[in-house]
Amino acid sequence: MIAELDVPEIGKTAELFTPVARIYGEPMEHLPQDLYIPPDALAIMLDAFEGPLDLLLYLIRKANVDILDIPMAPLTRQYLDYIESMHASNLELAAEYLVMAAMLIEIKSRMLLPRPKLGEGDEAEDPRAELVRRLMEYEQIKLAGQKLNEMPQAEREFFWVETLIEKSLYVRQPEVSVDDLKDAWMAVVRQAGLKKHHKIGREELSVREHMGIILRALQEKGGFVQFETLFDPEMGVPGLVVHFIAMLELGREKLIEITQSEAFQPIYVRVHQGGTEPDQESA
Amino acid sequence: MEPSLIKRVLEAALLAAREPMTPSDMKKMFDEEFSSETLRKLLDQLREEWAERPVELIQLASGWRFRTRAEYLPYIERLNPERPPKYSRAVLETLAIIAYRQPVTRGDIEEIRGVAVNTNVVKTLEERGWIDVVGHRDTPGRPALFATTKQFLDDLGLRSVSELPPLEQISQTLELEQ
Amino acid sequence: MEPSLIKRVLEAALLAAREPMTPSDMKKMFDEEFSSETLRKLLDQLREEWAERPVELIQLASGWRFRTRAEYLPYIERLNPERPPKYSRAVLETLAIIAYRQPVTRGDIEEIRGVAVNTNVVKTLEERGWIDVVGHRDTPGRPALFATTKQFLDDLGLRSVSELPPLEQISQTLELEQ
Repeated sequence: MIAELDVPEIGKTAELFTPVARIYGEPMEHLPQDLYIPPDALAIMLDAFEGPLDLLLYLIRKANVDILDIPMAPLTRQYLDYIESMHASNLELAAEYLVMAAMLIEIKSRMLLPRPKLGEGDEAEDPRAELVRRLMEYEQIKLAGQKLNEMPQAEREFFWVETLIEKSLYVRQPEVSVDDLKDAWMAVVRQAGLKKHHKIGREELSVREHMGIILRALQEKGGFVQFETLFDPEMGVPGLVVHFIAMLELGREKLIEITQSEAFQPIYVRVHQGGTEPDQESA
Repeated sequence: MEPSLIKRVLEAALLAAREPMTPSDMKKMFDEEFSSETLRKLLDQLREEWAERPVELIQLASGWRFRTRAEYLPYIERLNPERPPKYSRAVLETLAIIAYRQPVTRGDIEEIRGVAVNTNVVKTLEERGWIDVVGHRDTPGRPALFATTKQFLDDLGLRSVSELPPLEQISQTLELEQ
Repeated sequence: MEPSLIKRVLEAALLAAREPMTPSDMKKMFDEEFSSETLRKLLDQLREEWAERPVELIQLASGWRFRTRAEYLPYIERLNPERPPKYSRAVLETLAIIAYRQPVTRGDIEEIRGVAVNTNVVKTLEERGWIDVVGHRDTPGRPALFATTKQFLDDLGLRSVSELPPLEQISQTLELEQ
């Protein structure tokens, strides 16, 4: 430890004891002036301190003494001066300050007594140890609180990005599954008792799809085309056959007309009675 | 102050804004004065810079704000899914009839369902792009013939209508039920 | 789905997010499954892409979120003079004790600070959503145990309590304050 401590008599002012401490090896002759705070500043001071530990820490730090080797006498004296003047100024003093005063006096008096030897090797516990531990822990937390305050904080030092979501821009469409469709169809069939549909097979369904494809193609091409143009070799043989059956079915249902002026002449397909425009609205 | 820095400040503020920002809000952030034209030019540049990004800078009645582009909303929607809307029975049955019996007229649908077809039902399906008019039947009134579209197949994950559950299977199920 | 599209979707969602997004939120937006590593890689790429821009993607206790960079504060703060209050030393010290020593009881806090804990101090922190009761100590009176919340870490831009600044080594003698 670097500080040498001289415990002065109680009641002497700070100037009377020398050296107070050694700072970095240099003896310290006087406690700094600012250890003394004028009474009129007390109200402000009391607000400024977060409690007795804070006040003690202030006194110790201002005096620049080793926290592990606190000069108990001057510290206690200073502390008592403080709360005495606070009391005198009729300031409401938290009970903690008085408890601390009692503790300081107790430590100081214990230090005046010879320390009892414990077992061999064991060093006698310094009466100040507990106070020092608490002071150090408090100081750590005090500094941590300051650091927390300095950290960038959301909506204070930085801001969250939040772009606009306009829900109306996205209308969610109902989803329909193949099973929904099957169920709906079964319901229709059940209600209508349309037994005749039971015989309609898989191929028939392809035919019906191709009927739609032909009508759509016919419509896109102006309602009147050459037979061949409705067939796409890419459909493959089964596709072409279904397509052809669909064509015949459309003829049978009188949805299209298939015409040929004479043998070996081009075959034409047109929308039935193709006078009118096929895409005219009808609802 | 560099125009590029002004632009970055505007960008940061607009990205973090909870409400549309007015030009006078924006000017408040800077010591120096600059004209509304200058500000406007910077905002236009900013909008350009964001043209290829998933959010866009837009001008609303009450000011400027970054907005998530509509094409990303379907993904974001999944984070807080609302109950998916459902089609009514009338819509589903009409769709089923068009799918299984195409091409059909409105009259065909009414005959099979035994009730009149509401115009809205057909319109719903047309607007969804699932059915369209592929021709007209040569009967009085030349009624429109409806069929399902390629969009319908895509949306249901089908390659062709023939991939719908075959009707035999349906009728068997029906017979078993009876 | 193209990784570049996944990245754009993530970007759009993160820019629009009202709170930090967890990896499982992010995965919810896509049909396909992908590993946490893939996701992490995409997020790292995104962070890279934004490295030179005025907002940054950061990882917080409860997920990922974009925030404005600190250097834009002087401009943006002029928009809204009303911002979270500066806390008193009593609040800050209480917060520090809870943050560094959690979980702690009110008695622990009083022990360290050497003064009674004002109810308002705890209430202030609770209302801010920065601390909450995580249990009770099994001692007479079963005092409540306080700990910091994810919200606290999020608001400070941290992933975990271990990212808090380390407690200072207390010097035995303080350097002379000039």
